[in-house]
Amino acid sequence: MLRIRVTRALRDFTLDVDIESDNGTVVLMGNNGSGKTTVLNMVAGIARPDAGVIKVKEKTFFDSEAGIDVPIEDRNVGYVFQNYALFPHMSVYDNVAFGPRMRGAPPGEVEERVKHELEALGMWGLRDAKASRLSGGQKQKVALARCLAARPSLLLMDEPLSALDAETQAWTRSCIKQHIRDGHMPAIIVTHSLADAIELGDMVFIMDRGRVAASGRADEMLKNGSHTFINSFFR
Amino acid sequence: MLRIRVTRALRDFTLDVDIESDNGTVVLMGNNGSGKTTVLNMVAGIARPDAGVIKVKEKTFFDSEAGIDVPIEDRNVGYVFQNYALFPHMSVYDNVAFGPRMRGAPPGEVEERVKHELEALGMWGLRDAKASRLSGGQKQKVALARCLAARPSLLLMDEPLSALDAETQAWTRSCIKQHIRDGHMPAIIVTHSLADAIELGDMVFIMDRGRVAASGRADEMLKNGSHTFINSFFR
Amino acid sequence: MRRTKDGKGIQALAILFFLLVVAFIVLPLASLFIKMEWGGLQGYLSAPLVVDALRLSFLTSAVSTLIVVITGTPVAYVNARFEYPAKDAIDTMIDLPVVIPPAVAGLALLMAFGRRGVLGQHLNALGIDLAFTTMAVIMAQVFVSSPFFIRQARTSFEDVDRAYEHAARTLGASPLKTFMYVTVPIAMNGLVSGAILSWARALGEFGATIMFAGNFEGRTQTMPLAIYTAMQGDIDASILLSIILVAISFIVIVAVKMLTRRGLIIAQD
Amino acid sequence: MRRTKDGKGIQALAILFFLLVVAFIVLPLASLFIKMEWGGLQGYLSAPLVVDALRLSFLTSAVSTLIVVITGTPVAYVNARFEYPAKDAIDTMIDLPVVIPPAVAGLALLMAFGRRGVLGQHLNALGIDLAFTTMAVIMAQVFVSSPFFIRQARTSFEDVDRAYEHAARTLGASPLKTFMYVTVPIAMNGLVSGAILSWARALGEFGATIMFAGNFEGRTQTMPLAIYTAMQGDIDASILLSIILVAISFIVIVAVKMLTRRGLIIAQD
Amino acid sequence: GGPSATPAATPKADLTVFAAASLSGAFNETKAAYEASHPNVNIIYNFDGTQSLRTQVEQGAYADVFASASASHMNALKGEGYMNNSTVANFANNKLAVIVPKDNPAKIGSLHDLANPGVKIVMGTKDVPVGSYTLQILDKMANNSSYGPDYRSKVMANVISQETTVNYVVAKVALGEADAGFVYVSDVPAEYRDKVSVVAIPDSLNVVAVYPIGVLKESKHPEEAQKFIDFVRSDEGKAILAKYGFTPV
Ligand SMILES: Nc1ncnc2c1ncn2[C@@H]1O[C@H](COP(=O)(O)OP(=O)(O)OP(=O)(O)O)[C@@H](O)[C@H]1O
Ligand SMILES: Nc1ncnc2c1ncn2[C@@H]1O[C@H](COP(=O)(O)OP(=O)(O)OP(=O)(O)O)[C@@H](O)[C@H]1O
Ligand code: MOO
Ligand SMILES: [Mg+2]
Ligand SMILES: [Mg+2]
Repeated sequence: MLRIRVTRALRDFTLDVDIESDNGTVVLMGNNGSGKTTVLNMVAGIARPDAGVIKVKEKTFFDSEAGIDVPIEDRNVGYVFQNYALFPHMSVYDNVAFGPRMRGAPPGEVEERVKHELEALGMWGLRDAKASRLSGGQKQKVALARCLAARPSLLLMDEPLSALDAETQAWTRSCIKQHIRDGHMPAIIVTHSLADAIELGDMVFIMDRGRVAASGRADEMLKNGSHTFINSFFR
Repeated sequence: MLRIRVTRALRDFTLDVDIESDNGTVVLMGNNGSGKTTVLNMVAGIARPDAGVIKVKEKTFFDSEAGIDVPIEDRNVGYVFQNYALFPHMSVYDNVAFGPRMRGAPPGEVEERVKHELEALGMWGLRDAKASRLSGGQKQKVALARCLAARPSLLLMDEPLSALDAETQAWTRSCIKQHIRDGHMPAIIVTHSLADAIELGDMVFIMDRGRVAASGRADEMLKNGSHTFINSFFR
Repeated sequence: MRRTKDGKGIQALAILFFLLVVAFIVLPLASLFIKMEWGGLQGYLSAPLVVDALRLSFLTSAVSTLIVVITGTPVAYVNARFEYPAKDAIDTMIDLPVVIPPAVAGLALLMAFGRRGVLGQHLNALGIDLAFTTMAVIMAQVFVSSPFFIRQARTSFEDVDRAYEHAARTLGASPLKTFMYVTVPIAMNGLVSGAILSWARALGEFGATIMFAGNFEGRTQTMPLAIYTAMQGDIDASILLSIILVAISFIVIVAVKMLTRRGLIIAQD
Repeated sequence: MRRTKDGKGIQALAILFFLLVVAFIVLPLASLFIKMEWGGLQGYLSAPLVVDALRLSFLTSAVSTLIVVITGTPVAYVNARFEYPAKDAIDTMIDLPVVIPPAVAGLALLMAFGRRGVLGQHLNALGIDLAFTTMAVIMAQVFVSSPFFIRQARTSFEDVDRAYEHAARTLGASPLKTFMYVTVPIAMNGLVSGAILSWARALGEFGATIMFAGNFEGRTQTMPLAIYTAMQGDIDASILLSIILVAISFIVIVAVKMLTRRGLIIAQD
Repeated sequence: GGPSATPAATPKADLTVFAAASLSGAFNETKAAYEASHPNVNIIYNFDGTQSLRTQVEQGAYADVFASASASHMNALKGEGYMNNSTVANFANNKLAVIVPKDNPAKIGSLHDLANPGVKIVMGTKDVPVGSYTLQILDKMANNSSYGPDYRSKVMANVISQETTVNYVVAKVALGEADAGFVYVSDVPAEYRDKVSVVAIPDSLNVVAVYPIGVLKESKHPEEAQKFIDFVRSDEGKAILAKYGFTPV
């Protein structure tokens, strides 16, 4: 269902990962700077591997040997960026409507989808606010809504709940879970939160300096003591 | 030691808070968009209250009636911004050295302080990297180091650990605690993390739509059940 | 600006410089008005020569600005975003028309597009004559004014964070749509500003026009040429024409700025 | 640029426009070279007239660019960051020198600073004569070229996120130091680009200079004046002088761009 | 197409006349008069400095008539084969005068005063026709006993600017920024009489600036072109030229 085998020379080390997962949601964890965001960027098509293969479901996004490199917009991924990357010149509404509009949804459906996503996250009241004039957590919610409203066939989320208050975090986590289940969407979620990993993850991969240091089924991996990285949550 | 009584009309509601604390570290919690960042901005001098008083230790930063409004740079606050605001054109080193240099520290001391803070956070090896070319968590560490290297007399931290991996979080939390204790610095820390609040907070204030909804000593506040906001952590 | 110890001196200096620059620019403009003999104004404003020249000036400068913006935008974007061999050299070529004295620019255009020109002789064989037509006025204006737009647009595009473009692409926008709906709006501030300067330069263009397009009333005699021709007989007339040109330009530019601010420019925060 | 369905057409169009613009600018420049008779080059390069004019041109344009940058930067910053009454009007005044045909700009300068001028008569009473001096050359250049720098600088300052300035202030930087170490470096890309354009415009300046400073060898005869003077007698000579001017400017601009890129401009990401 | 035998049937012929800038006042009046009596002709002027017009012709500009402010540029065009040489004739003479601002700050009462130290003089460059005539006049004066051999160098030492067009000489004197300037008599029309005073240069020291006119070889309307030239040289045309300070011939 998901196969990422890529290498790329970074400034401080070489990224060389092999991620394979047959079912559900992949959670990427690991130290700061270990390469998690870079992996997501490669899957999205924003960063280009030096070599390797990226396959999602039956679709090959990238294959250096076959010379395949599907353009970003044809990969149909939904990406919640670590720094949100909300369009600063647009309102909250237009940010969330951007994806449906670009993918040619009829106006009625655009509005419906935007409303649905913004209401779910309690942001419908702020739909006319400029995206640059929001609090940190509000921005993150808009980024999530924007991603989900585009109805992607693969979800990429880079610490999507890090700026949310506890209540919203819990609620949003269950929203995401439901989206993934309803849409039968594969998803890759980067997080530093054990709660996210436990709630959302089917497979967990732990990265360290550009390599996968450990991996396994979420429930097994996340038992105390299975890996030093996981241990750090319990110290 | 710390007195913040300010009002200011925001886009969606009026901020009207009264925060008083005699000892140690104040933790600000609350829903997204409730006004936490705005309060920090007012204390730093970046946002201006419509009316009110801000006093830290014996110093009056702002007093609308007395017409006092101390310029930002004379308040000597250290501020970890929610979005870091690292100088994008400078190296990690120069970012961290900026404060000491501006405050006129001799070159030897500048280097010493920069090295000390960066080493504590494991970022000395990346000192020559451009600040814009770091991972999210690395940026947050640099923002922390930059704040601490300036030796401020008041610490303002806006979700300072949100992008850090679990291990770094724990370690950095203890670093901050030590800085506060050693420097007898008052501090205001905004966080969505119960762990931060428990570890760092002496007083906790919970904000809701621009008002203080609850407050009290940290150990008392943070017992399960004392406030609906706190309850949300345990659901 | 809040006041600090060194802040005060610096603030004073900044204000001083500000006033100096404004005074230095406003004083000569004002002198035109002060020293003018206003007698003929009424007559000039309705004289066919002046009306023709004004119409031609605003028409040609509008068209040339449109051409500069449409064709210059891709150039600016390519130079902002892509690397290719000799990019510095090509980027600098684009600036060179600014350095050439306008009459020489007009001569260069004649040598390129005139009837005996490097390219013009072939066009002529096809029955196309460019020199000494209204088209030539526009070409001269495009030649001298394009660097001002392209240079500013390039900087503005460079300053647009690619993260926004990447986000747009993941949301299904093609490169073109990304450019139109994300890159251009974010760079709009600079694009408008470059377009205004480029338009102003086209409007004030004289030397290249008179050489390449000639000084034909109604066809190539723009306001600057009319001003020059009037100078032959009557300095006052030419100053009066200049004042008309400056006054109308002033109104147009202020209007563009106000409209832009309302609709387009993103708020800083 | 990666390829997509509509991407291909658009890419082709962008490349076409790019080539068109480059060709349109390069062809006239190249025609000067093609049609030139190269015989006299050696002689001209060492002729005292040419050497004097080159020296004067580079000296005055360097000084005027320095003045424009130093005094224009505060103006650009004030207009980028502060609101005050009639800001649009004043901001537009600053643009107006671009619209005025240069010879009229020279007249306006004479009317302001000449010995009969609005201000000049008082200076004259103090024994200060500005017109027809090298100082007048510089003033004419500052007048016509300052809008190009100020406008670009303003946009670049506007685009600097205030969060960086606030961060610098919390770290103890005064407003001035914040400006110097944070705002200016982040805006550097645009500032350099504006300075280059402004310098180029000063270097190519003719009409205002000859009107306000006169045409006097060694004192006010810059390259463009030498080129126009030569043009009256010997077109070939004036073309040759133009080529010399263009070639040297080309080298200077490319060099500035390369140096800037190495040291100053922030990398996009 | 060429001229037709039945003028009434021909459409209006556009006659393109390239004329020296100094002729713009006079020729605009000529046009009005000519078109009134020749309804089948539409005159289109291109006024610029003679040198620019010559360059334009050399670079392929189309014109029917060329009216030059100097014999040398006309001769060059003849030599290069652009003119129908047999049609070229002088139609006007011009001469030079010295103008001073109305309030005459340097107190110039006669040509002698131009040599006083500190007088600010403007003139054309040696290559612009008005400048070369000025130099010829100064040479004559230097050879004249009442001015003396060092007159020329004293005047030249007073020159503050050498203009590339005579317009700029007039402008600077009219504004009072220069004390005196050498210009054509035709440059001082009625409009300027309240700004400048004229110090005449006696004919014995003056020069004759000749204005030749002619039809271009490639003219599509050679007959109309010739008729226009004839009109310029007719009594009516001469009267107009005289009004603007030229000496018609
Ligand atoms: N723009 C850039 N240019 C060069 N190097 C970069 C850039 N961004 C990140 N890096 C480096 O690449 C490596 C991987 O970064 P990446 O952003 O993928 O880490 P991450 O695992 O997402 O970390 P975090 O948890 O802090 O977000 C790090 O060493 C980082 O310093
Ligand atoms: N630049 C801005 N312009 C206008 N309104 C703003 C701006 N930034 C934030 N706001 C609004 O002000 C209110 C308070 O925002 P603030 O950033 O202080 O919230 P916060 O408590 O820090 O939230 P978070 O936990 O999401 O960071 C919110 O309603 C927000 O939408
Ligand atoms: O050709 Mo002229 O009439 O000397 O300017
Ligand atoms: Mg990351
Ligand atoms: Mg906040």
